[in-house]
Amino acid sequence: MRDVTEHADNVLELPRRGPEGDLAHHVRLVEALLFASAEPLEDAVLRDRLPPDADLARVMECLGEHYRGRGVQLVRVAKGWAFRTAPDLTAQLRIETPVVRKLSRAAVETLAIVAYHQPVTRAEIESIRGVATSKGTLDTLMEAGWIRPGRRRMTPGRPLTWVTTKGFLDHFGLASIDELPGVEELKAAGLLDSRPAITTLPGGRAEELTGEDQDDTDDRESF
Amino acid sequence: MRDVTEHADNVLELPRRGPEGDLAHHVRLVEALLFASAEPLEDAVLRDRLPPDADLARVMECLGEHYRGRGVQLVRVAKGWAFRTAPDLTAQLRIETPVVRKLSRAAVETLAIVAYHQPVTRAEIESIRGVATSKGTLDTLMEAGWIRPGRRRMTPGRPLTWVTTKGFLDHFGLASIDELPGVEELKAAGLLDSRPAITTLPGGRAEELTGEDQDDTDDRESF
Amino acid sequence: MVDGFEDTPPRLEEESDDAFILRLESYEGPIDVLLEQARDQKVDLTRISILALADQYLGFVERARRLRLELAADYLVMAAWLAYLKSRLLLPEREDDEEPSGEELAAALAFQLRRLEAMRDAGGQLMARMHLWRDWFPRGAPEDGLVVRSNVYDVSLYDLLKAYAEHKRRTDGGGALHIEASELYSMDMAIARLTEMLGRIPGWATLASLLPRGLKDPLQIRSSIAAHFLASLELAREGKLELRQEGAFQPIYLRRAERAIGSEGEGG
Repeated sequence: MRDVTEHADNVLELPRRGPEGDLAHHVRLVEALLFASAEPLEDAVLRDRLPPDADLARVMECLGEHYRGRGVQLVRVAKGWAFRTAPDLTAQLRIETPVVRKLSRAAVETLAIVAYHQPVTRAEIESIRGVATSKGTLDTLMEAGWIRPGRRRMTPGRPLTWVTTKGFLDHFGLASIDELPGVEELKAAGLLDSRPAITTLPGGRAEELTGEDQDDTDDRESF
Repeated sequence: MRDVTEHADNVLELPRRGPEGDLAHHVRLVEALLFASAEPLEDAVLRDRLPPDADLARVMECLGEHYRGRGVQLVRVAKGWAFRTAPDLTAQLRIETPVVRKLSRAAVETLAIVAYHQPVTRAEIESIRGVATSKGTLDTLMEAGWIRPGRRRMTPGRPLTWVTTKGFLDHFGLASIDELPGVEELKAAGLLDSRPAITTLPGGRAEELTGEDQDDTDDRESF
Repeated sequence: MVDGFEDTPPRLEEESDDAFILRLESYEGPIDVLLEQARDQKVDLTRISILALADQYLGFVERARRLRLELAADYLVMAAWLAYLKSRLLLPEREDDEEPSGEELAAALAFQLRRLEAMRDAGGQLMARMHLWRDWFPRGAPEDGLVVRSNVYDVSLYDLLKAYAEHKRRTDGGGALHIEASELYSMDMAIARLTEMLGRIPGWATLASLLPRGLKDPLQIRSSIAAHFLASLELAREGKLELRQEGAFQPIYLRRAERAIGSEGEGG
């Protein structure tokens, strides 16, 4: 039951001075580094982050010891170190899920048109988009569980219409189709604006980087 | 010096039978799950992976205790649980981060209003700020993944409301919107009333502001 | 400001009585001005004097107009409303009056200011919190497959709305090219401004000192410098002003051309 505001207390619990305090600190640092890193980290990289007199072998031994038998393990991969979930658990935890893929631009647009114009026939989708819609696009959206065939339109040829599903609402966190912003609302939110290319010119400043958010509070003093 | 192949030994060190053995096993499972995920996992998700009789509160308590004071911490965010690096180590981690741009004053103010007054309509945001919301502000906040459209208000014009997302809670390390700084005091002081303060005023700006509500509707024809 | 992000606004050193006016361009509206003036009363927002506030605001609008700055209609509407409020506060209440009383109106305004102030503080506190990716970090190498993912495709609501908006823009645009009104400073504006200002300045002034204050967008700032420089050349060519510069990259001085002082004869 940790809370973000509690971290200061936690830190105090470890000895901060003397060789043991240093070791504990180095272990924490390496632990955080390996946790947050996207790649395994080599000894040289870790050594680089520790003071010159730190004993890396000792640090890794302590850290490995700490994770011994837990759900996460410290492992040596290639020439580096990384955390991995314990292999004996993966079988138990893994749920077969296909790799997450990006939806094509055409498919996202088709989905949006079905959402906004439903019930809508394929011919109507094509006329709205101004391009032919490949059969595959609707199939993809149907496989994803986002659209399904609706009633047939009572017009010559009785074409099939398409509507969105409950799965669609769930995925996009909508309670009903009615919650999709209308065109005026999209405009008001700025989504219909073509941002003028000129504002994207480099402003000649680089201070928009991380850490600048604190300035928000500074600015307030000028009131 | 741990190696992936060693896991079988490690596992045996914990008792595998009896209530304590179960608890230790559940802690390992949850630890592995949370470690594997970059995003917070909700209680329901964790419970799904545990046997029906498992005591999730107890499991989380054990796990939090184990990570107390370490380089990685168990935290309650966005209605779920996650591991995060200990904040006191950040300066020493020097981790490559995506470039974060500074939000404009208008955007910060708008975000605060959506967070504290949600669900809130654009007209209400404008009445609180006393200015028209510049195009692109809501768009920017939505693109950042911090706000999304909520239900429509059941008032004339059925205006769309805006609410904050789980990504917002995650980004700012909040367990829920009840944890927003000072939210209780603001509520008690009546300052979270979203109605226009000057609705009753003759002549002036009040009419312009409330009149906006009706504008939010005109786009429904596209459905 | 177009995309909701901004560069650091230039700080203004001036703290004169006219500080409000100098900052005019960075105000977002009359409520902004009122809030700042209320803060300047250095008292709790629940105890500000609405009457004093109304006076300050009316004085501000008066001074700003004397400097012939173009005030947005919003500022004038608020001024008119505050003048009305002031009269309601000063005149005795009429029995048969069905309109809200002056006190009620004043209370509503005070509430509006306190609420806005509260939201600004809340925004500040929010931004002062720990930010993910800045103050702490999530797992850098998440292991997909262990975590529940009910969907195959990674599409957010924003992606969906953006796609529809882009489609709308493409089709409803009717193929015509829309060019957004530019926010850049034009030379015509600069000429009008310089002419106006030089009329009031008797001696030499640097070009830099004549540039408009309170611009935030760096692009806008640069365009205003360029526009004013071009405007000064144009005005000099027309014989309406004189230019002086000590050397390359030195400040450019200018003053209005009058035959009386024109005989001192500096080169351009």
